[in-house]
Formats: sequence, structure tokens, C-alpha cells
Amino acid sequence: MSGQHHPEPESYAAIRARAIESLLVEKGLIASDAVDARVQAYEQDIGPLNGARVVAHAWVDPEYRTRLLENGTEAIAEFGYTGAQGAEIVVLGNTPDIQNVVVCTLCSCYPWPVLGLPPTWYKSHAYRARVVIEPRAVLKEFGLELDDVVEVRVWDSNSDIRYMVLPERPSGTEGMTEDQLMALVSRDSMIGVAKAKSPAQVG
Amino acid sequence: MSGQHHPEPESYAAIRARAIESLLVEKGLIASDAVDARVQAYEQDIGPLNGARVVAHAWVDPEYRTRLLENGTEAIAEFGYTGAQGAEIVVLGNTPDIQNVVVCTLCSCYPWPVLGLPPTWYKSHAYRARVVIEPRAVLKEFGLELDDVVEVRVWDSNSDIRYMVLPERPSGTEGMTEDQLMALVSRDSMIGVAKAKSPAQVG
Amino acid sequence: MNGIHDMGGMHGFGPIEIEEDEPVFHQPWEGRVYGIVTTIRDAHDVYGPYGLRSYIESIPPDRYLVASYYEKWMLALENALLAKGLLSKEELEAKTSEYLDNPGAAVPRREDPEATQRVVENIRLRLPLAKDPDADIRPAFQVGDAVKARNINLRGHSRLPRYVRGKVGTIEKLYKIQDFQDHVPESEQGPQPVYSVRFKAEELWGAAAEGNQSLYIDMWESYLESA
Amino acid sequence: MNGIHDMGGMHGFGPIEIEEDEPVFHQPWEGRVYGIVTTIRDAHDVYGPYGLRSYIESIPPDRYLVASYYEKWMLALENALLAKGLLSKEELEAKTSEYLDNPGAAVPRREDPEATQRVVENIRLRLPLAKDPDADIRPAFQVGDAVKARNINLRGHSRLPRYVRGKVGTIEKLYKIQDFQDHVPESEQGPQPVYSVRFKAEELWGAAAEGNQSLYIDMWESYLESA
Repeated sequence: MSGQHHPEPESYAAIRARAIESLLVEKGLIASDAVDARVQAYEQDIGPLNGARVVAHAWVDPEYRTRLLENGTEAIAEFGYTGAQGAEIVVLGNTPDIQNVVVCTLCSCYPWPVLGLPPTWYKSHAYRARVVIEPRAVLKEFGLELDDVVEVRVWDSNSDIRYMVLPERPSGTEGMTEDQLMALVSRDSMIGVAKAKSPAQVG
Repeated sequence: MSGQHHPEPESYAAIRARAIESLLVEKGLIASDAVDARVQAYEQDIGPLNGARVVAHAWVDPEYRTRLLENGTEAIAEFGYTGAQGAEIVVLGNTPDIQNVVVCTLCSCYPWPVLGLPPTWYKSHAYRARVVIEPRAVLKEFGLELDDVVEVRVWDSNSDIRYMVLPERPSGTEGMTEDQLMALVSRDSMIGVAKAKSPAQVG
Repeated sequence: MNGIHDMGGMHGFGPIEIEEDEPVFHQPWEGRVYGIVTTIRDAHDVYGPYGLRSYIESIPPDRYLVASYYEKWMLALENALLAKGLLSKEELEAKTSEYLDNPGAAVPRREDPEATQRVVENIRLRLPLAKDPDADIRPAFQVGDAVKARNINLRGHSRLPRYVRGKVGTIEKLYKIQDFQDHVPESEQGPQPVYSVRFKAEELWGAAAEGNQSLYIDMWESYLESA
Repeated sequence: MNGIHDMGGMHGFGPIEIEEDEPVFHQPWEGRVYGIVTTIRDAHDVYGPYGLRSYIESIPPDRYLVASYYEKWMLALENALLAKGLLSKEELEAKTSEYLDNPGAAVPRREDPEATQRVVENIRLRLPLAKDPDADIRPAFQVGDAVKARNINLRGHSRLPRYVRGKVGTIEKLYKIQDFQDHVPESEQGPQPVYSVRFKAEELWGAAAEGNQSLYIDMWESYLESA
């Protein structure tokens, strides 16, 4: 940003965003440090590690698991994960017979307090269009092939309720601590397009 | 096309079309004069004047009108208007109480032998999307405001049958010849988004 | 196919843009594309059983919405030629580069008066579309019957738009027997009765319907069940 | 609105493109747009009752399909600011030209620690969404009831996707009482019971359904009728 050399020309979108930000600053409609704070919160603090902590805790504490499935919002708030796009969070428990998968076909609604901002594929037209009509084909593209006896439940987040999936605890994790278990809980497993990782996968 | 000066640079589409035509000529897959003939047929010979002749004749000959509404394909073939995109043509007679309107929501199907190739608006996404759900609003944009007692019948040409509208004969045309009447029959009136013109309109 | 082309009833496309006295082709290349698409099939089965339109329907949605009508035709033609192996991607790109570098270069010509004569005759050739019902194919529905359009979500070419699926209408007319056009297994192919079916606007659009309006659409018999 | 955004069940969008270890924002401008969109509303009612998403839904379909996620946000933000009169088209274009001419020019800063403090607090602020039924609003349906989604074709913002309309499902759960979000006349606005409704895939997609699959979706009571 030195003004002297630019390895790549800036995109029109980048230019346009600067024009808008400049005008809003000049008019006193936004505070630059507030924008910084918002960006920083979701780049650094609020992401899928929050959800992974919730999941790992539910794996080791059956009572918490029950609370989490009965009232996700309250149980998640015990960790301080509250706020924007999480006024009401419903947690969907996977079982050997049920795979829950979350989408927002109309938009890209997502439980920010536990998962942060959604990945690009979740916001893609392909995912939004396809997962409600051919979820098994979509899951296969994520590497998840499900047996025919497993029921696939797709949840379309069309209201202001947000959904998070509680993946099954992998086998062979009996002696692991909560912190160790957290490493097995991928973002994708909490959207429902993957299983939690096995200890072997994370080495 | 002198190769020496170009007032405007050619569009990518124009370039691409030349590349395709060149390759197909080189491979002997098309004949240039056949392409010329096809273009010339629809630029010069086959257009809405055909339909206008059919309509004008139906206005002056009640028996022809009956034949036309009963078996459009045969009655239209009496004028030699046959062939591509007209294997089966159904003619829809407007009345004071019924306004028929034609669309092809999935594509842009159109009765070529009587109307030639469709205008851009007929092929537009706006027309295809809107005329089935809000035909009165669409007709209004064409300047046609219909009384509430007039039933609007929209025909979606989804099969290989093609539709043409027989507009009502305007009042004040009693003494006119078929050739004079033809001038009142616009393309749009045969799609159903307009009435036939009044003698005053064509001056 | 639940494709972007199946747009009946969608909002958001804005007003109808009406051009007064528009030419048949706005640019010479549009005419060439039209002429190529419609003459090459006289001699070569380029488009397969579902026609050029199945290739048009397969244009990715984002491209479909920005491409003009004849750009869609050209894209579909390209894809059909590539699929048939009549052109290769490499030669198409190479030739395009040549013309980009030499915009004034002439397109070579190949004259074939006999083929041209056939093309001219084909333009007006009468090919009957439909035939009368016979002992093998008897219409299952009568004029006046209440019918429901089935909820079919074919991945391939289909003539059943989304906006009528699941809706109840009335048989208005029998249009004889026609070949089914949908991309279905071989056992479901072949001729069927086709009906003109009338749907009331309220059935299609609920409270959003304009008053005193109905929609007529052609339905192959396998699209319908008794209502 | 039967808009392009209502794409559940459409074909033709190709495979899911999955990026490993993707950053939260791919370009700094995406973060700025995100930050502006989500902080400006703390102090100003920029988006109106139907939110930023109603502006996103109003992006013309051809633009919608080619714009990236944050490009959609930026377009929607622009249109909301223009609609509210907080920006004018002229000043926006003039400022854009300035940056196009001087790509390295800095964006001015305005610090406001108090506003920033509020923004940081708002991120984690608990605002209850739903309330328990009371004497005024009693749910019309019980868990296990068969219900049919109405055929509503609103021109404005709606949360009822096309793919469930007219389909029969089962009430699985009552989600208390929530404000209705659709763009309806004032007499139809206000709080309603919201249900989780389960639809079998066969009901939604007919023979094209994958086996052993169901879809759960949140339905405001006015979307439903007894089946």
C-alpha cells in the first residue's frame, strides 16, 4: 500500500469498497476502529474452535450433552459463546443411524458464535441448490459415503434459528482429554458434511 | 470488411462465430451458400407478413376463419406457410372476453412459418419469467390495458405445438380490402401482447 | 432439468425491454450462427435426441443469464460439436486466436448448391408431428377431467416446468399422439397422448394471482395423474 | 420473492468447490465490507425491516449469479445506503473514480472508541429471539400433525422457499413464538408460532429423491394449513 508499486492491480471490488468506506468515514457514519474490531473478532476470536470446545465437552460430560441437545443456546452460553447470528441455536445430535446436515438455501445463515463465518463452499450456489435434493451425492464430494441405512436429515436454516451438528465421538478416543478431543472436531463435522476425525487422522 | 479499417472493434462473439464457421467450412461440415440461404429466408421471406396475410384472410372469409381455428396447420398451409417450427400450429381466436397470449417459458419456441424469428423481448428472461404469473402487468408494459372482465389466457409452448393468436378485427374496417387489413395486423397482435391496429393508427 | 431456463413465475427480471422495428439479426454473426445451427443438422446428427435446447439448458446458470440469445445458441453449438468430436477444444481456441489477431481475415467459403437446395426445401418441408390415437395408445383422460401434474425432477431434458408441478388443472383438449421428448429411460420413451391442460391462476400462484386469468400448457400423458 | 436466491433443488450448478484451510477473508476488502455492514447498523437503521438480505435478494439475477458473496454484500450495502439517502449515486461514482485514478490513496480514518466499545459488546450481546406461547397466541398445530405448506408467491421478502410449497410434511417441534419476517401487509405482521416441519424427500422430489432422506425446515404458522 506504499503507493509506489503494486504487484497486482487492485480489483474493482477492492476499489469500490475503499470508496464506500471513505465516504462513510467522511460522513461520520462508521468508525474505522469499530470496523477493525469487528473484522478482528471474526478473524481471530470467533471461529470453529468455539464449536469444537462445545462438542468435546459434550463428548466427555453426558449431562452437558443432554443440556446441549435440549437447549443449545443456553448450554453454548455457558462457554460465553453468544450474540450475533446465535440468538437461538439448535444442536442436532448425530447417531450411527442419523446424519444431520445444515444448509441455508435462501441465504447463507450460519451459527456465528460457535463456527465463526461460513466457508465459501457453504455460501456457494452449488451447495445451496444441491444439498436439499441430493445430499448423499453432495456428501460424497466431501468424502463422506453413508450406508443406505443411515437417514440423512437436511436442515434448511430459513428462520432466525441457527443449527449446529453434534458429531459422533470417534471410536478409540476413550482416554483422551477434552483438549485432545477438540482437535478431532472439524468445522465440517459441525455442519454435517463430515464425521469427526479419528485420532489416527490428526496424528 | 476490407481489413484496412474497423470503426468498432469486433465483439468476442463475432470473432468466435467466425472461428466456428471457418472450421466447419474447412471440415466440409457446412456449405456457406446453405447458411446464406437460411439467413436470407428469415431476413427477407419468412416473417410476420405471413401471419398478417392469414389473419386478414380469416377476417374477410368466415369459412376460412373456422378452418383456421379448427386446424391451424392445414389452413395456414393453404398459403404455403409450412415447415420448420410449424409442424403443428394451433390458432387461438381472441374475442371481446378472451385475450390469448403466447410464451415459451423454457426456451423461446415460436411459430416460424407465420411469424418468422421471434423478437428479442419474446426471448427475454423477463418476458419468459413474468408473463405466466403477472400477464396483466406485462401487457400493460406493451400498452395493453384490459378490462377485468376480459379473461387472460396464457399459453406456454412447452411441446412442439406452436401457437399463433388471431386478433379481433378492429371496428371501422368494414370496407377494407385484405391487403389493407394486413397493415393492421402487427406481429405483437399475433403473439397476443397487442390488439390489431385501428385504421387511424396506420394512417 | 430444474435448470435456470425453467424460469416461469420468477421475480426480479425487471421490465420487458421492447425494441421498436428491430432487425431479424442485430449483428451479422447472429445470422451466421443461426444459419449454421439450422443447416448443419440437415446432414449431421449433431444435437442428439434432446436437441440444441438440451445443450442450451446445460449452459452454467451464471453464463446463461448474461449470454444473449444467439450467444446461447453459439455456446450450445460449440458444446454439441465438441461432444460429437466434430471439433476439438484446441482447434477452436487456436482458430479463435487467429481471428483475434487478424480481425479482418475473411472466413473461407465452401459452396455446395445441392446441399443448399436441400436446405431451402427443408425450410418449408411438412413433417407431421402428431398422429391419431390407435389401438395401442388410447388416451387415459377425457376432456373435462381434473388432473394433477406430477412432481417430476428429472436431471435431464424435460418439458414439464416447475411452476405447474403438483398443481391441479383440467383437460381442455387432446392433441393426438406425440413422441415423448424427456430424457427418460428407454422403457419410458415413445409416443404418448398430449393434452392441453388449463390451470387457473389461483391454483398456480395462490393469493398473488391476477384476477380472471388461466394458463394453458401442453402435457404429455405421463406428466399427469387423476386429481 | 420468487428470486434467484431461492435455489433449493436446482440443477446445473456443478460440483461443490472445497478450499482447504481457507482464510476468513480472502482479500482485505472483504473484511472491510463485512465490518462496515455489521457495524453501521448498530447506530443507523440502514436496512429496514427485512434486513440486508432483502437487498441481496433484489440484486438482478444475472449479477447475483456472478457476484461473490462479499460482492453481493457490497452491492446490497450500496443499494441500502442509496435508498436511505445516506449516499448519493454521484458521490459514490466520483469517489470510485478517485480511487481508480489513485489506487494507492489511503482510506481516511475516524476513531470512535465509544462506538467501538459498543460494537465489541454487541458481538456477544444476547437478544432473545423467541418467547413462550401465551393466551393471545396459541399454536394451531401439535407435534405429529400433518401440514401442507401454502402456495405463497410474495413479491417481497419471504422465508418460504419454493421447493416446499404445496408439499405435505409433519410437525416435529414447536419453536415458541417469533416475529414474522415476511414482507406482508401490516395486518399480517407480528409474532407467530414457528414449527420445525419434516418433509420426506419423496414428497419433495418424487422419484428423483435419494433414499432414506428427510428435510427439516422452520415454518411460521401462516405458511401452513392442515393436510
